[in-house]
Amino acid sequence: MKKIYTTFQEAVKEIRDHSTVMVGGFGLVGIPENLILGIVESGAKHLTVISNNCGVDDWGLGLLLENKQIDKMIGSYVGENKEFERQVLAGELEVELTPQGSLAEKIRAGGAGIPAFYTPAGVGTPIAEGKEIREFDGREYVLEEALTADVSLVRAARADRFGNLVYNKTARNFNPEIAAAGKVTIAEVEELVDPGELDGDHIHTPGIYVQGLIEGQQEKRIERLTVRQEA
Amino acid sequence: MKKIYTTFQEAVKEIRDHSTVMVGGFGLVGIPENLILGIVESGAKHLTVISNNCGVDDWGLGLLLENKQIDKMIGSYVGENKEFERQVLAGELEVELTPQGSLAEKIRAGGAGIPAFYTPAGVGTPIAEGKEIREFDGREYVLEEALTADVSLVRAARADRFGNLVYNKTARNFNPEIAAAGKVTIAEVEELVDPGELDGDHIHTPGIYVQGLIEGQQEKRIERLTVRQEA
Amino acid sequence: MSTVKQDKAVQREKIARRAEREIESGFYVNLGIGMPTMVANYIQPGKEVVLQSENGLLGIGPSPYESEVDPDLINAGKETVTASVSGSYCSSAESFAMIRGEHLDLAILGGMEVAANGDLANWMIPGKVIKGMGGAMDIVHGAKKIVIIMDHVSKHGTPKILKECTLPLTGKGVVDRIITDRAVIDVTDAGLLLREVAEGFTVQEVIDSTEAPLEVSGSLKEAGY
Amino acid sequence: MSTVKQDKAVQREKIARRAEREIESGFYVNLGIGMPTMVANYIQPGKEVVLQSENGLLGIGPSPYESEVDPDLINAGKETVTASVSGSYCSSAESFAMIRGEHLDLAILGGMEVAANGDLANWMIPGKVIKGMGGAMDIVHGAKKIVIIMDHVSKHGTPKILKECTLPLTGKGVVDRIITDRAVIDVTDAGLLLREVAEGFTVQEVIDSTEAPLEVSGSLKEAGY
Repeated sequence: MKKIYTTFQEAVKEIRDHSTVMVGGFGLVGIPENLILGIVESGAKHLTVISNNCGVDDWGLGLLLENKQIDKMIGSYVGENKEFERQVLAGELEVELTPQGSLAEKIRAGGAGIPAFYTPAGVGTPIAEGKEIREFDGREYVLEEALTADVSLVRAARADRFGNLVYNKTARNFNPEIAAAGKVTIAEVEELVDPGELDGDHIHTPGIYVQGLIEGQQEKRIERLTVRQEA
Repeated sequence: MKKIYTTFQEAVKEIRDHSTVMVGGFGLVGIPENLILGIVESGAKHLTVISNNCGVDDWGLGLLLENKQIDKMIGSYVGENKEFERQVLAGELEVELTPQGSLAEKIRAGGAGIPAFYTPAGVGTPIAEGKEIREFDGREYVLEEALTADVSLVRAARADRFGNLVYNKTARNFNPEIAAAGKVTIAEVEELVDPGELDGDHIHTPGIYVQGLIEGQQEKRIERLTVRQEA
Repeated sequence: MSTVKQDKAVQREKIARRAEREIESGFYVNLGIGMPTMVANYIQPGKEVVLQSENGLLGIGPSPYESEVDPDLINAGKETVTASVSGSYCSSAESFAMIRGEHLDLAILGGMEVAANGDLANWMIPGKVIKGMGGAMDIVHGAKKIVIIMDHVSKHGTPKILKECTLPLTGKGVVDRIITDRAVIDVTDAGLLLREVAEGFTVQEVIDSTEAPLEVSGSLKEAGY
Repeated sequence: MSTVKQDKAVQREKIARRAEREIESGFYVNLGIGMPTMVANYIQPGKEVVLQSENGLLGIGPSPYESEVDPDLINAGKETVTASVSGSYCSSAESFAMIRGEHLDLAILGGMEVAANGDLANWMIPGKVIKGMGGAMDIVHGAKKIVIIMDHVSKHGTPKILKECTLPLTGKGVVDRIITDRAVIDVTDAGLLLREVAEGFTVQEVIDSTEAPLEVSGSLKEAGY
């Protein structure tokens, strides 16, 4: 049985000044909303954050930026955030841009004990500068190294007390790889269900990757509501 | 909608002399029983077969051995098969033993466009001979290259006509990675269900990896029946 | 709407409709953010096409009715979408495994510059704020065919199809075909090959508005779209 | 059953029971095929342990009743099993990602030879038919602690804990602890450390039947099991 937290601040207590933190989500979808608020409350500073995006100005990881808790951000797309831009230009924030697929694979590698792998993404671009380029079967590839974190924060739709997680639709995104790549992984879940309720064939993240759980009410802000008219 | 075959011999028609074929399964669990029989009937020879095991003497890939259709076998454990032993000693069969985890990861890499990766498995053993050894963070790793196949054969419990596959319990094993690593992938399925019956959150192999489907009645031979007494 | 804006919309639709013709029935396709996403609106009925979204959705359906909106279901442009009946979800690493492994038949992406050798630049302009490449650098290596759709010239009237890219690259030698408001051009080992000219343009006009040398195809289609 | 066979069974049970004490509540554990699998039979009630099987099962339950047998549900030794209430299934690549990523707390494996520096040989004997290493070469790098259980000496009475392995290695410097019918020995940076001696054996007998030099722990436990 995993540790079940009752406050978000307690759930993120392993995140300290200078910690490396991975956070699941794509845009605002699938982010552990309340765990991020927990970091804001904790005040932990000089963080290195690894996440595909960095939230928006007033929600998600954007709140940590606003609070100047992040020293370095590793992600693939950070264009939704004006404060991000300001801090980069002011030299307050270091940013390491990584192709999205390489980012996902680097995180997977971190959880999977693969120290490095070759990928075609980025060959011949600024991203490959300073990295080893190697030919396989007549094609060039760049060597990318694994990423891990002191603490990983993910969000799931359902979980049991063994830490087994199930995600909903595209809220899965980076969460499974991030759950596996953290030395400590805390999952914010919409619903904690009884043992045996989750089908073993349907588990997305097995409990071995999860050290703590907490239930959280989600706002689930929509960035770009796009609808069609009822017929 | 994918091609739905009605005979197993037609389903394996892309397997020709000198083809490289990957076959799912662990022991006899999760093997595409009838597709293997289809290869026996086809008589395709000089095959390179990539599979964790090589069946038993009278079932699974053992049938291809008996029929002398295999020139080379890449797997991790081949100890259940006397004919295998005989052919290796007689120099009729080439065998390339690969640590099980490296085999699974080499196949995954093949399907995932990763030409090579580093792993600790095999460092300092005969497996690493002739391969690059490299240090990351003070630890040694060996470079392993990806595996792909002309044709991949897998077995699933359920499928829809879009090629989405769902596996049952430990019959999943190598099947998802093998499905992704074949230029052509044919799935033998226990049950073909109507479109929409499979939940998008529960698909193990998305249809993009599957080119053809066929329904097959499974024998599901048990290698080591182990039971406990009813109380 | 001003005439200029209207013209712009008409032009974008023209490009999107022409790009749609690249899609064959049975194809798995990734459409980039922006104009490429529009291509989905023009897919001919009867074509069975599976659209992939790199955030982990294989089988994008139409936009949801208001009552169907699920905040957990978006495309890579962060727009709410639905899933098709064949739709399945996967993690980001699996999604890019699918892309990098060249399981997609086609990707249609936007471009800032394309060079004669197939180099593509579409992710950053030095001096402007960096937003990031997202999945573009993976996708350009990850489909059997890469089609770039863009305006033939910049808003200042300067060519965007160049001898060499001036902007930082997204990928080296990755483009197979360029579709603009003026022309369809293939990247070949021998350089750029002009395959079609759009209605309202002459071959000479296309050549004049292209910095890179253009070979004219023997089977050139004029007023092709 | 002959006395020799009976003794053998008693000895295996003794080793398995001692190995069980390596397992702490909350641990995720991989048990190798053969004698290591037996350890599961002795796990103390009250310990919450999750057993992993590298063919893609996290959470092995007891053997099935005849009526429960599912031919699709086996362990890595190809025996029919059940899944525990927390059980989940995954593919082989995911299973070894879990192993290689050092998410398991402990692996208990069999051994043919262990060397003073922690080298392990347990997969092939030159000249005999090669069966293959299965998952052993991955697992020895894949758990936070690697415990090898084996007979202290071969059936010919020769030591199996050696200065250097003579058989082809499974892994280099991978063993943390050795548990035999005679002793519990740790592999340390300074060499082998004798921690416990089994009932019925003296320290000298253990030293005499071990080729590699043994340092005797200051807190040595005699008649430890």
